[in-house]
Amino acid sequence: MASPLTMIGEFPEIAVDRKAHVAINAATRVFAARDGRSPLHALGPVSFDLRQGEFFSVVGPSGCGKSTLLDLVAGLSPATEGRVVFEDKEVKGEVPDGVAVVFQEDASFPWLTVFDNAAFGTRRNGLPESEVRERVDHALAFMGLTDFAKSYPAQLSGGMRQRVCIARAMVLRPRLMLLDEPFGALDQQTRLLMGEEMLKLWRETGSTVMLITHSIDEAVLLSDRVGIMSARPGTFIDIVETGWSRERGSETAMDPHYGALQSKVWGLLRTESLKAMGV
Amino acid sequence: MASPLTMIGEFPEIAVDRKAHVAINAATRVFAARDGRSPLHALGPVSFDLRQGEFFSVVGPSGCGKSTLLDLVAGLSPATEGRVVFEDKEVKGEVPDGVAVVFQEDASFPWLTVFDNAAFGTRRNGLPESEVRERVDHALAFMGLTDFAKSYPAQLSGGMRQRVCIARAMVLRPRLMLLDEPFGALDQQTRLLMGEEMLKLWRETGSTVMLITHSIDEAVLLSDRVGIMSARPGTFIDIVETGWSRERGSETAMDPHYGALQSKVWGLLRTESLKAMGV
Amino acid sequence: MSFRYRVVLLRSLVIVFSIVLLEVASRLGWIDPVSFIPPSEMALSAWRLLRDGTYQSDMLLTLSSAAVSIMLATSVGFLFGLVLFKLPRLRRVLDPLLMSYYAVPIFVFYPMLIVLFGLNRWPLIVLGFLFAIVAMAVNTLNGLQRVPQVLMRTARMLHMGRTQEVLLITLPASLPFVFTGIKLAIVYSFIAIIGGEFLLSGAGFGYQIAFAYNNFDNQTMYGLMFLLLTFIGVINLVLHAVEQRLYQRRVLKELA
Amino acid sequence: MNERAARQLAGPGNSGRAPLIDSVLLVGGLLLSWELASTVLGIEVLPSPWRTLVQLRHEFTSPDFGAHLAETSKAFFSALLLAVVGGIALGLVLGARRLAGDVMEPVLIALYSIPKISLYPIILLIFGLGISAKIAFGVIHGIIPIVIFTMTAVRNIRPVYMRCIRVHRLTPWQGAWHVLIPAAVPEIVAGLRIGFSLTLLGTLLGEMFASQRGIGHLLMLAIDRNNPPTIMALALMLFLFATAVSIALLQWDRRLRRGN
Amino acid sequence: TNLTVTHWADGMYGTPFAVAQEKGFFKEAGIDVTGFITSQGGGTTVRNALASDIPYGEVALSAAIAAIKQGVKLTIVHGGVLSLADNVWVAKKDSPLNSIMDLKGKKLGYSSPKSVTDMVSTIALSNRGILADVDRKAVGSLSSAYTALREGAVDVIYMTEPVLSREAENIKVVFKSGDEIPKLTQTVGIVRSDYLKKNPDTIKAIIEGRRKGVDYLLKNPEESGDILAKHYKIDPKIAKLAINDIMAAKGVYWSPGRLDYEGMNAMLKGLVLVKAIEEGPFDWSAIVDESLLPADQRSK
Ligand SMILES: Nc1ncnc2c1ncn2[C@@H]1O[C@H](COP(=O)(O)OP(=O)(O)OP(=O)(O)O)[C@@H](O)[C@H]1O
Ligand SMILES: Nc1ncnc2c1ncn2[C@@H]1O[C@H](COP(=O)(O)OP(=O)(O)OP(=O)(O)O)[C@@H](O)[C@H]1O
Ligand SMILES: O=[N+]([O-])[O-]
Ligand SMILES: [Mg+2]
Ligand SMILES: [Mg+2]
Repeated sequence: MASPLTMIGEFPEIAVDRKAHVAINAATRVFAARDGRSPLHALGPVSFDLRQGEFFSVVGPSGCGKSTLLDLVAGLSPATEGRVVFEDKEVKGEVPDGVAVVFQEDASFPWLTVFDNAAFGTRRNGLPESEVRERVDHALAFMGLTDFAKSYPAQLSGGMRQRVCIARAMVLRPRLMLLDEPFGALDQQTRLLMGEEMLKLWRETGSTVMLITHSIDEAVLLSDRVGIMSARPGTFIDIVETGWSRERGSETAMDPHYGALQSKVWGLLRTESLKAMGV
Repeated sequence: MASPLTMIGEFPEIAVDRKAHVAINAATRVFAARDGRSPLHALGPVSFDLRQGEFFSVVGPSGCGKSTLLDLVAGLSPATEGRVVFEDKEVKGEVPDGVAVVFQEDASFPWLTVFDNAAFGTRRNGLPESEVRERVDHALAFMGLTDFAKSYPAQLSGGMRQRVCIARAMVLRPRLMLLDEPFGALDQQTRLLMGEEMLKLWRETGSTVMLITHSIDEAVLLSDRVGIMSARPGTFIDIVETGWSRERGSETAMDPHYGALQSKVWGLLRTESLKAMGV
Repeated sequence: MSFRYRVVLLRSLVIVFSIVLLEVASRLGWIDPVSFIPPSEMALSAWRLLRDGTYQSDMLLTLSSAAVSIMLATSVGFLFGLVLFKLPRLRRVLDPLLMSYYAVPIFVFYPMLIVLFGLNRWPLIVLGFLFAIVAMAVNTLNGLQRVPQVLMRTARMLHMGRTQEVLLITLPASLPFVFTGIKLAIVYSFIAIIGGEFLLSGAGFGYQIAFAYNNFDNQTMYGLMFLLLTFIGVINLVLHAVEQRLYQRRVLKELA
Repeated sequence: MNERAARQLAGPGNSGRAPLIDSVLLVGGLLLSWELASTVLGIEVLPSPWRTLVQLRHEFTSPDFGAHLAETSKAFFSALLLAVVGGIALGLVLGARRLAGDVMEPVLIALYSIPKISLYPIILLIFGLGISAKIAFGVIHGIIPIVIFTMTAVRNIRPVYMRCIRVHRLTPWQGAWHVLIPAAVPEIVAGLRIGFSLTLLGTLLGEMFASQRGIGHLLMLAIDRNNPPTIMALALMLFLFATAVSIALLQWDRRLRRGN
Repeated sequence: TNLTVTHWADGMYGTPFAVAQEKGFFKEAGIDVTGFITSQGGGTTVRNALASDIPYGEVALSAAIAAIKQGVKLTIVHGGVLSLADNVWVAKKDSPLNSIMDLKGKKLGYSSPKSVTDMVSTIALSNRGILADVDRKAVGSLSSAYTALREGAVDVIYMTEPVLSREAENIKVVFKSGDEIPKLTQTVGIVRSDYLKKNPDTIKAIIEGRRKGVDYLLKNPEESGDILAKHYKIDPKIAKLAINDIMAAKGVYWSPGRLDYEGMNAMLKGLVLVKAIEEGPFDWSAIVDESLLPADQRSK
């Protein structure tokens, strides 16, 4: 079902003005009771759209349900209530075609070379080998990994391994990229540089990107919009438009508007983080 | 030797205007050749002073020699050339009295309770038990750990364990605190909250603090001065004065000057980080 | 928490069920009654052996030999582990040997040990020692390798001396792994000593089992086996409990 | 918890490849101390390396050595096959079923710590006196470490790999073949290293007690006839064989870990 | 098929079997014997025998008695070795000991408690009235016993043929068990009872073949030595020496089949003496079947 939802949840001011690529409608996720523990309401209800081709970031305190949200959108776990629609089809039980996911943890396969890692997804799809080779070469070149095509992940640094995973996702030519803190393990400076790669990728492919991150800088610097989540059960407190042009980069950090945006996001997050920490 | 050095290295504009607590004079560190690898020039030459009672942060790309610098200052490893003077005595071969170090890695002792962890350093010093108890109780209260005095580190989160290590350092009543990325493992929001604790501690004790960090926010928000290091072998490219009042906190992040400072530091670091990444 | 209790409960059920199955199978004659006797009779026979004290001296002999060999193996094995830790080059070349070491039945060296140590308990004790020492060394090494470097740096920050550092930091930090070594040393010493008695010697627990087997004395044989299994089981339980305590503080988070 | 269980049985961590020169030095050192020990203790107590090699040659050329070796090989390789296949299968099941694994793990460790040789009479009573008893004895020595390592390997498969399987929409068979098995293999190989040695030990022990054929029987005869050269020659042969396999497995292990 | 013979390759009990196989006596009797199996320890050999294709064996009488006491269904079908001619007690070459009486205050090593060597030494020393004066120690198998002797841990140990002939140069015989205890049955032929019922002819053939072996052996000791050496893989000289030693001793060593109840009862008494079995009546007739023996070998 096409869903040009025009009103979203509690925030009428962030009404959708472009075609929705993914529509999340009053989705919640409750983990069933287990081992004598009571059921856990992890997320929602959340309603929002990912616009066609936008770069959307999600920030929020630890454990607020960000990864849970990503799982719902990816079809990796079902919504307890509500629904998720991707390209007019409801997402249910399996990952839809055209969606790629990069996880927070290093998901490169240590038994495959960088090349074979990147080719992994397409090889399974029965694409002709020449096409695979072409796509992989391009993705590796793009991620600055051409020289390492024959290396194994263990020979690379953490950041390079994440680039391998991004290349693997890229090779699938996804229309929607979901990234769960892909640079969580890196230091701030390296993260920002990796962020620039992401931007380049996004510009080049024109796909929709949803990035989950712990870093406010990263979110503000890279996104068209930043969604700020409350402590668990996570809902969006606000969704902030940055107004950057498509041609942004890490130099944008020197724009004075950057500092202001950062202060705003941090202000919104502060109370939630304190809540989440139980301080 | 008292060292009111008035000129520092390549940067005459950051001449010392207060009494130097630690004076580092043209210090370098070269790691000897080993296992067929050639010798590695990791640091320097570096010359700068830590002023009495200041909060000094060091930022720099990965592997540029920040930890090496801290080791020199702490007396944990010797300078290959040059010298380090702490309170008029040259630092050589051992950690001087009055210096406490908090490491990047979790250094809590898993076999001791939080209380015993905090008391560990003083117990070795032969302080009377009542004095130990008083100091530890105070440090734990200060770090918000009173309720966990009888817990073991395994029962705490990573952030809380780092607080235990800080409490252990605090109990020593050091005149110089050296902190090597104490919050490296935490997410950005939690880091900033922990940073506030550090500020409180610094204000209360009046000791000199040198903080090594990967996070530009943290450095800018917390410090009197931020030293920016080049790629390896690390030297200071610049030392930036923030001009914050002593009563700063994470609200400071909303000060517009904060964004500007951040942009400046990031600008200085950008090329160095790219170099270090080998991109 | 309830999960853990369920696991313990299920485990007990599995064990009890196996014993009951054996009992029923042998009572109903599914297993040849000349070769196998029901567990209840084994227990009864074990009890009689204990009460009559016939094999008391053999048991004491085995126990005392094991005790000596365990003490030797743990202390020397610890030192060996320490040496391996300090000399990474040695460690690298020895790596394949540390595994293949256990493929050769060391019992074959018994005759030479007799010549070396005389015809007494020492050859067996040395067998136990040789079988256990490598396990102890390997686990000591493993433990030492796991002591985080940062704890050593902390020691220096706190102006601790060499001895203080070893006693207050290295040892407690590596203890869970060193303990695993001690545990294996105990197990391996018993395996070698009882095995040696079984194959070669003229006295002790293992010898008496082999002797009973040779004399078609199933009652005694199964009684002795029952005693041995109970004994090893109890040792295991105690070691497991100690180990749990050692680990507990470090893994509470995983268990919670 | 499980990783610990596995590590208890494991050797030292993979500490990298030793340079050739070190290996040469080690072998030289071992030979030298052996030679010295043999001089000190007397050549009739501990034959020298040379004497041992000569004896080994002699053993190899004696007419029925081949038959004994074949018997042991048959028993050992059958046992190894059973221990490996059975151990991996059981380990996979226990690894995949968390509850079953938690229930059985301490039981397995307890079984591991029994002096199994004292139970050999039972094995004989069940399997009779043929080759099957030796095989069974080899299997019960070697299978437990393989089970424990495999179980640990499966449990330690990182959850993110499961998610990868779903993201790439692999069938269960594809998932197992392309992701789960390659992910678990290095740990399993570590288990094989110790499983191999213990299976050999078990088979030989089986032959030493109540058997008429095989290397174990020859060893027992040599013990009974107080024949140190034969003992040393056979022990050396076993040790060299086990070490060669151990080195090969270690190399395989390193290859699988890709310089990790 | 294989036959089970105790101490094949390291005891003299197997000589008739080696000769019979070599000379084709088994084939003549109608049974195809291809080899022999054995194992350490008497009980194990009995179990071996009972588990074989032909559940027959010449085994230690003591082990057969133990098995019967445990309810194992087996039948004794012929006598094996009837004397202790292969069993002697030796000291080091330079030892001052010359006779059993010299053992007073000395140390004697037997294999293990309740074993035949335990029993033989107990009976011999008791007969001489010096049991209390001799310090007896268990020293394990022959090799460790020999080591103990060389190391001086004991003064005298047991030794059996053919090792005795091999080591003749290095040791000195102090006394012979056969001189102290003239009649003691060491081995008998046994069969699993159910098998015996169904296949009496097979067993008859074995007994027949073995008997021919004994007869030939006694007539041709030289050639038999060569045959034994070939089967046991030992030096022919030693094998011949061993056979000659045994033939020189008093009494019958290899029985052509006849059972010697006197020697069997001596064994029974000895086992009670060393507490290997409980005291009590023992009915030979229930477990012995003489019907398979050649007529001239049956007891009257
Ligand atoms: N499979 C599950 N079963 C039960 N509870 C779960 C499960 N997965 C997650 N949770 C809980 O749901 C809550 C939200 O988890 P989630 O992983 O989505 O948080 P997050 O925002 O991604 O946190 P982080 O920033 O630390 O990655 C947490 O309290 C977590 O413990
Ligand atoms: N003991 C040592 N021997 C040889 N080289 C070393 C040693 N310690 C550090 N180095 C090297 O010296 C350089 C500087 O290391 P250092 O740890 O000081 O960097 P850093 O700035 O603290 O890095 P990070 O931000 O990753 O903590 C690195 O290239 C490192 O590999
Ligand atoms: O049980 N073992 O004899 O090794
Ligand atoms: Mg998450
Ligand atoms: Mg560092």
